[in-house]
Amino acid sequence: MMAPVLAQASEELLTNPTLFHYLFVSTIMFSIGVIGFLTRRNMIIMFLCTEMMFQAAGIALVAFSRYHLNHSGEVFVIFVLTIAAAEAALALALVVLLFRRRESLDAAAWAEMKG
Amino acid sequence: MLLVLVLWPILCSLLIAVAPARQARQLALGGSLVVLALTIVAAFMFPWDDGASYHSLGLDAVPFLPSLGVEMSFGVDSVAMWLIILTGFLAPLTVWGSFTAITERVRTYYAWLMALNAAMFGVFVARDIIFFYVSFEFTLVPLFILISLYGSSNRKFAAIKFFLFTFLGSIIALAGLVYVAWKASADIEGWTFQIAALQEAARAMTAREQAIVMLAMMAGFAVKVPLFPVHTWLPLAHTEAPTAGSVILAGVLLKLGTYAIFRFVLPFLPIAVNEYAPFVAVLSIIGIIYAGLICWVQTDVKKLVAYSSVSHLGFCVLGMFALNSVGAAGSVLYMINHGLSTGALFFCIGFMYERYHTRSMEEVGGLASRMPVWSFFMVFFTLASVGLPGLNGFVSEFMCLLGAFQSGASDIGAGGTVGQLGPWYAAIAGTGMIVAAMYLLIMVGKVVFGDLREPAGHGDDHGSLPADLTLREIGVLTPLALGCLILGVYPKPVLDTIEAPVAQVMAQLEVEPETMHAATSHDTIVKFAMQAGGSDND
Amino acid sequence: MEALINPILFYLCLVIGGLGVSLALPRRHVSPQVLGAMLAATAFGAIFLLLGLSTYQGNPADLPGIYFYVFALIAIGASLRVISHPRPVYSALYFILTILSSSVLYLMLGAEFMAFSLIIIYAGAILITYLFVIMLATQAPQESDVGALSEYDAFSREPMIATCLGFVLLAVLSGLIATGLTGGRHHLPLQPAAEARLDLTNEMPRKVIRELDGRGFFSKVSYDSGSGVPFTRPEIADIEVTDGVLFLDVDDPAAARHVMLDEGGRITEIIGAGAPGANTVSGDDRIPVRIPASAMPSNIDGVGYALVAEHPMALELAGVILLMALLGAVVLARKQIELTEDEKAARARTLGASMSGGSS
Amino acid sequence: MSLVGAIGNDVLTLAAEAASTASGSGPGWMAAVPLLPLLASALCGLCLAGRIRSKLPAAIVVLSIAAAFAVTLFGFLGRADGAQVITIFEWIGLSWGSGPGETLSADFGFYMDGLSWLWMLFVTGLGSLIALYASEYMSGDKGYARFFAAFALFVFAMACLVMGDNLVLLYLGWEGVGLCSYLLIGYFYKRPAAVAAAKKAFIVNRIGDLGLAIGVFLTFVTFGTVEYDELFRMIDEGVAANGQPLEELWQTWTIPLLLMVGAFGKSAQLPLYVWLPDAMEGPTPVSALIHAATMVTAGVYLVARMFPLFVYDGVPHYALNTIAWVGTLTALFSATIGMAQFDIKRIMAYSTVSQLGYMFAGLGFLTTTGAAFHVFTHAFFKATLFLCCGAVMHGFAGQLDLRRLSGLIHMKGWLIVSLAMLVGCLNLAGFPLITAGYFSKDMILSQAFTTPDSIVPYSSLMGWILLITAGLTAYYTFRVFFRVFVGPVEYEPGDEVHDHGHDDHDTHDEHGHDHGFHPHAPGWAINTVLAVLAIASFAAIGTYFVDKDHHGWVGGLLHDSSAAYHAPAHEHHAAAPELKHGGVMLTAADDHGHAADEHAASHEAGHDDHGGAHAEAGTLFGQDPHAVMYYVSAAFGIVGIFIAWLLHYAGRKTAAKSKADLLLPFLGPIPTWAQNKWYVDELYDILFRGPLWLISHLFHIIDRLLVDGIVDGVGGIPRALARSLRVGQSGILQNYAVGMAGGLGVLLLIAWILTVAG
Repeated sequence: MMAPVLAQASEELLTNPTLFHYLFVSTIMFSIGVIGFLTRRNMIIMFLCTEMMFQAAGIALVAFSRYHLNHSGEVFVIFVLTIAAAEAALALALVVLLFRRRESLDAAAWAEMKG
Repeated sequence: MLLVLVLWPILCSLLIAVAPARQARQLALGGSLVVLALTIVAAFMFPWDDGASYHSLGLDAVPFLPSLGVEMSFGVDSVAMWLIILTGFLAPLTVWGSFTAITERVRTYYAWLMALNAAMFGVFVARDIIFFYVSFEFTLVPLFILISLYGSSNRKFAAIKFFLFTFLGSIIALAGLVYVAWKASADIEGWTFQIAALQEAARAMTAREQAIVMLAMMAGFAVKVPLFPVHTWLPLAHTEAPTAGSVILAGVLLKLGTYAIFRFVLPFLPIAVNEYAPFVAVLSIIGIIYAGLICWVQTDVKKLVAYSSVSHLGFCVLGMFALNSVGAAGSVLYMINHGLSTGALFFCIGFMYERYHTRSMEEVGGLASRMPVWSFFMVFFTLASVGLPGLNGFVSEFMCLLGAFQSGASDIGAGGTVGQLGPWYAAIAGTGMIVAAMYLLIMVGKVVFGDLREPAGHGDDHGSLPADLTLREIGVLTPLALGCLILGVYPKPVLDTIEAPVAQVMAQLEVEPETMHAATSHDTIVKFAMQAGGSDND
Repeated sequence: MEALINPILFYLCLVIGGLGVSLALPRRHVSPQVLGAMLAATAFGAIFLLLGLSTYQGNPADLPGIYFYVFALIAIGASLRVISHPRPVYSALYFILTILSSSVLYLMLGAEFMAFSLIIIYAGAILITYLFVIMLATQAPQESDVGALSEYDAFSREPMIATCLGFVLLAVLSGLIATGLTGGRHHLPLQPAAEARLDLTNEMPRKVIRELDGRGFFSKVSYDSGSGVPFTRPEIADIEVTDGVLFLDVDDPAAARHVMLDEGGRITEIIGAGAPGANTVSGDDRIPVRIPASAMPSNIDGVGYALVAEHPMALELAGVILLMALLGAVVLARKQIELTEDEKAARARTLGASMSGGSS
Repeated sequence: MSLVGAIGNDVLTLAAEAASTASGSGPGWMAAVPLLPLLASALCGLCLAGRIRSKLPAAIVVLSIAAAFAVTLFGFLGRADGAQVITIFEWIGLSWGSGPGETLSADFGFYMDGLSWLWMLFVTGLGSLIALYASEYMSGDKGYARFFAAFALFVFAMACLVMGDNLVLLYLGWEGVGLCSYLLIGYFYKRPAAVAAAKKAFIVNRIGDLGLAIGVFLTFVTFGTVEYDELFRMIDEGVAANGQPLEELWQTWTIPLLLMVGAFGKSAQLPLYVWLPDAMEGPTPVSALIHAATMVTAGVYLVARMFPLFVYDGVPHYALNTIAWVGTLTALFSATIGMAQFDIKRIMAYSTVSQLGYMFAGLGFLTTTGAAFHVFTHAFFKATLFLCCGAVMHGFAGQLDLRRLSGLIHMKGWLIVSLAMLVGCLNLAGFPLITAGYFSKDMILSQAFTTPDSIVPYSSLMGWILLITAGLTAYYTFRVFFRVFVGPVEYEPGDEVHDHGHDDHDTHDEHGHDHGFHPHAPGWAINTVLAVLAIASFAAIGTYFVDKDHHGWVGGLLHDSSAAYHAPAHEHHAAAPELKHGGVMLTAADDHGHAADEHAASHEAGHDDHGGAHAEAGTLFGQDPHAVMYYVSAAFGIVGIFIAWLLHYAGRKTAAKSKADLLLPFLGPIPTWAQNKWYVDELYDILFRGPLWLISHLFHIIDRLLVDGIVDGVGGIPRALARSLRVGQSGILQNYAVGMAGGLGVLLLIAWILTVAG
């Protein structure tokens, strides 16, 4: 019973933000994620930043879903969550592995691909 | 029938690939003999009286991607038929000739050899450019593998260079062909890749378009031929390739280039061809003399013959760009003749190499006393290659030069014809005859005659091989020698039958530029495309 | 774009915001993080203020919902802190804050299910994993400097370039969204979420039936709403749900209609009741009945339906991906080579040597 | 070679069929003339493959060539007047229209007129004799069958050359004889000199062949045909219409010049003569047949055959003048070399070149009869000379140095050889009255003085040069004879005991090495052939005195052929009645090669006013050259012989030394130069071979470095590009991410700009 009530409330109180508002929030979050990914050296933070970009995408998806009045966007967020979870599992396993090898979380410690 | 001709070698190839390695040789020989038989059957089915038009000898086309208008359509005229006969003729010989040379990875070898045959047949029977181009390019794959697996010391580099060089050229040629196809498909729904439709479209193009398309096509086909500045892959590939690879390379693969020029460049782009014929001719003349002179300083016999191929095909291209019947017929004849004589020379060198494991004229020489039979064949084919009258090389070389001479000489006398070249071209190219005599006789003089010279440790011991040729090797060379002789003494069957298609192509070259622009050939394109689409019915 | 926000001001704010973000990132020596944070906050606040003002067109009712701005700013602020906090643990915690505020935004968008699952999955599961790994993969601090940061946490790589890039991306993206996607419409109001769900009723008649059954819709006996006189309900042969309307198929429509009117809409509300000859006009002997609000599909219904009915393949694939990730994580985390301590030491020495050799 | 046999049989049947269906124009069985030798060649090939070591190949070849001779003789006796065209089968045929000149047709067919009959008679006749000689000469050699296969093939090719009814078939024969020459010169393939000589012969010939080929092309392009029949008809029509074969001028001189180059190559004239002396590396029968009697005269044949192109309306243009000069100079030049040589076979080779020069000079002086007659007589006596040299070589294990042999006539079994040699030498030296060579040379010499300068400029100057050359010829000829065949008996064996492999019958044991060496006197076959040839050399005089109307039998034959010289029409105001003579011929066929004693009597109708022409023509000592020449040339010949006698016979005690050596100090370096052939080979090396060799190497380097370098360079571009891009590949994850994000930004920016713009 909680959800419909909240939904109702949100509809009544907060109809004003347009799609653009949400997309703008999403964009800012995404850009911050990009900045973080590019600039932080800790691999875990970098992954956190990718999660943040996922999150930004999620906001946009849900906003579009609402705008178009169907649920596909939300479904996509579920998939994004799935991927995020899978990524967290794998990436963190990798981080642990790498950390074991070099005793460091610095992304620059792994520059074997240098041409 | 033509489909069978293409499919059978593929089938053989697959069979060899899965059969036990012990039986690969027998299978390959049997399969290639069937190829020969099929070729002969096709030759008998072919209506030689009507050599100028295309006959499918059975199934016309197999739809492939109907939505894109792509279908494998078949058809040969007498020129293609002769080249098919040449290919089929060489097929068992190449297999038989490699029995002792190839002892490892036998299955791979013969399987790819058969696949190569299929690809070559594909080129000659194709009546649409997709099928043509796929076959044209597919020839690279088997040869690449043959060279890179079974070649000599520098085989990897040679294979890669051969592949990339010719591939790059063909890609450019494809661009030209596709441009024409695009033009041809402008007024119909979907696409057409039929050569007949494309021809109409190409002929309707402006002079400028034709020039660009010709440049693109020549970029691909000239590399294959190979014409002067883009020939350097050939000596390397020849030197490194196994014997059968060299034979097929010289025998048929180089002809794909000249055949494609004959089939596409000449009838498609009459304005550009007429405009740039002197330029191409100059390139081929440079090739004739330049490659000939380079031959002179070679010490590697195989490289020498490879360079001589460059020189010889210069005559072929020269004849073709004489743009008259004599030149073109000579050129077509040259394709067949060069395939026989140079292919045989490569066989001879291969047999020598199997015994001495060197191709250097410094190390081996005077073999006449050690290998008289081999020497006989070597001298015979060398003389055929020199263009001695009575052997095959002469007629075609003579006609190519005569064609170049006649070309554009109609003001001189009754024997002159249309064309853009002239006596000077033939006169300068003719010096190539002298150069050819020089280097080939020097080679024979060193290798065959003179004092016996053998590399150290190679006295009478050639492994399992006797000093002179075995019956098998004689059996490989004899049909080639017979072919050389018959075509030299009596080339009339070939000349008679290629007269009509050559005349047709020549007639297509004589279109006036003004009339070409005036006539909108869109209707014809549509007509052709519709015919092509509905060709299953007829 | 002009209709939404003044571009010059917008870009000016972006520049300031960018400057603030770049200052807020951890740096080696002097790290004016507070200043940067303030700058960034000012800039983003100004942008949102401008956005809000642009939406305001004189009608106070049009003032944007305050919750959106509050939580949007919280989300952005927290995400800024994620990338600027030198300690990974705090970063992760701030990320949880980001997620929480985003889930509020989800709620405002009517995606209740996603909002809660986001909190459960992200904040509850994934981020906890992150925290574990952060704990696991941090060198044990020495006694002497407990508060010391790792070298790779203490300062960031090329913060200016990264920030520039990020804000250029931001400017371009938002410009593109503002200009391109609006297609001339400056306001993209979000419709009431309930409208979307009417068609879903077609797909889930059982829910409607269950709800109606709970109200005694299918009982044989009913009673008059006014007098309380019981009477027999007509037997319903069949029902059909079409776009939020329930059609009843009865033997005697007139009688049934009468009965249902008598009930006074307690159980069902006949659409178009009172209109004379409502059902004769249509010539339809079915009775259209409004579906009760409680029987309308909820957000979860919608998401579930979309997930299962519209994207089953993707769902399967997601499952496979998760399984693969599971296996992958197992394989990766497994210890590859069993080494004795001595061997490890030797290996570590050679590794160190090769690293120092490689880095030079 | 078995294949050759099979083909030969096929062709023979084909020919037989063709012959049975041949319509009218000539007997199809003439095909046997070329095809019998071809068949023989194929059979020899079979013998070679079958490793038959008997004399079977020789028998086959001798019989087949003799049969070909018989067929030729039979056909000759039964020939019709004028030219006969015999088509055997179609060889090359291609047409691209129906108009004139739009068909290239070259049949395997024969064009038989006096010229071809004459040539075929001595080719097959001499061929069978020399084959017989070779059957003994070559006996015991390992390559016996190979030799005869090539020998018979040569006769086939020569027959194609001479009998062919079109220029392409002539070209086939032309190259074919070149091939056989190549194979036979290089017969002793283990000897590097032989291989080199063979190569040289072929390549130098190829230079001439190119000229010929282009000449053929130009002929075809100009006239639209390569068949003699039609060609001559068109030339005659052209001459009738324009006064020259063509309206345009440049081809009228270009075609003959090109053909001339071909003729010079094959007949070893001045710039291209260098191969012939070297060709003596081949077995002597080959030298006799190919390099003296037949093949080298192909050039003369070509010019004579295409004579209507060289002379129109009785006036030669400068191709023929060039021929005259080149012939004259070649005669002198090679005579000077011949004087200084010591190898008797080489002397004979230079004399051949010299005599060929005479023939060309004869052609240049418009006496085709003289040239052909000289060809004819020369064929016999030069064959005799060569075969004698061969016998000497055979008997003395390859010894040919005249300083190491002497007095052969006194040795047992060498009488016939010596006498035959004497006959040959007398002929070559032009000993008066009793030798055919005297008459044939005379015919040319007197014509040199007869021909007016207005027709052939400076002809008398050339005549004097040729006269002097005749003296030189007599000198060096008899130098050989006096040094080798008479005088004190002395000999040294050569070094080729093994090459001939004297392992047959009884002579084997007698031949040791230097010690205990006994000369191997020639057997019956050699002696018979020499005797027959010597007699034939004399008998050839007879042909000079038959058919007086045309100055000898040869003249009679040529009168019937394309080589007939037509006197200038403008000098004969009575040309009109001559038009009907022979139908196509403008003026009466005649030679100016008159002999003095028949001078007054033998002129045919329409030439009665030749007095005027002769007044214009040159004189010698104020007399009619024809009359005077007998004495003058006899004098030169006898003086030459006398000097030879003086220097090389009189008082000579040893083989190595003679009085001629006393003269050496007075001559300075000239004898050395002459002995070294005036360094022409070296000059050619420097002028042609060297630069060409350098260019070849240059090209090779260019090909490897520049052309291939560009190719590899193009291939290297991606590599270089990759190397420069490699810098960006830092391996650091975030740098890649920057690229990604930046790329995304740029893409979006573009999209935005496009959106705003659109």
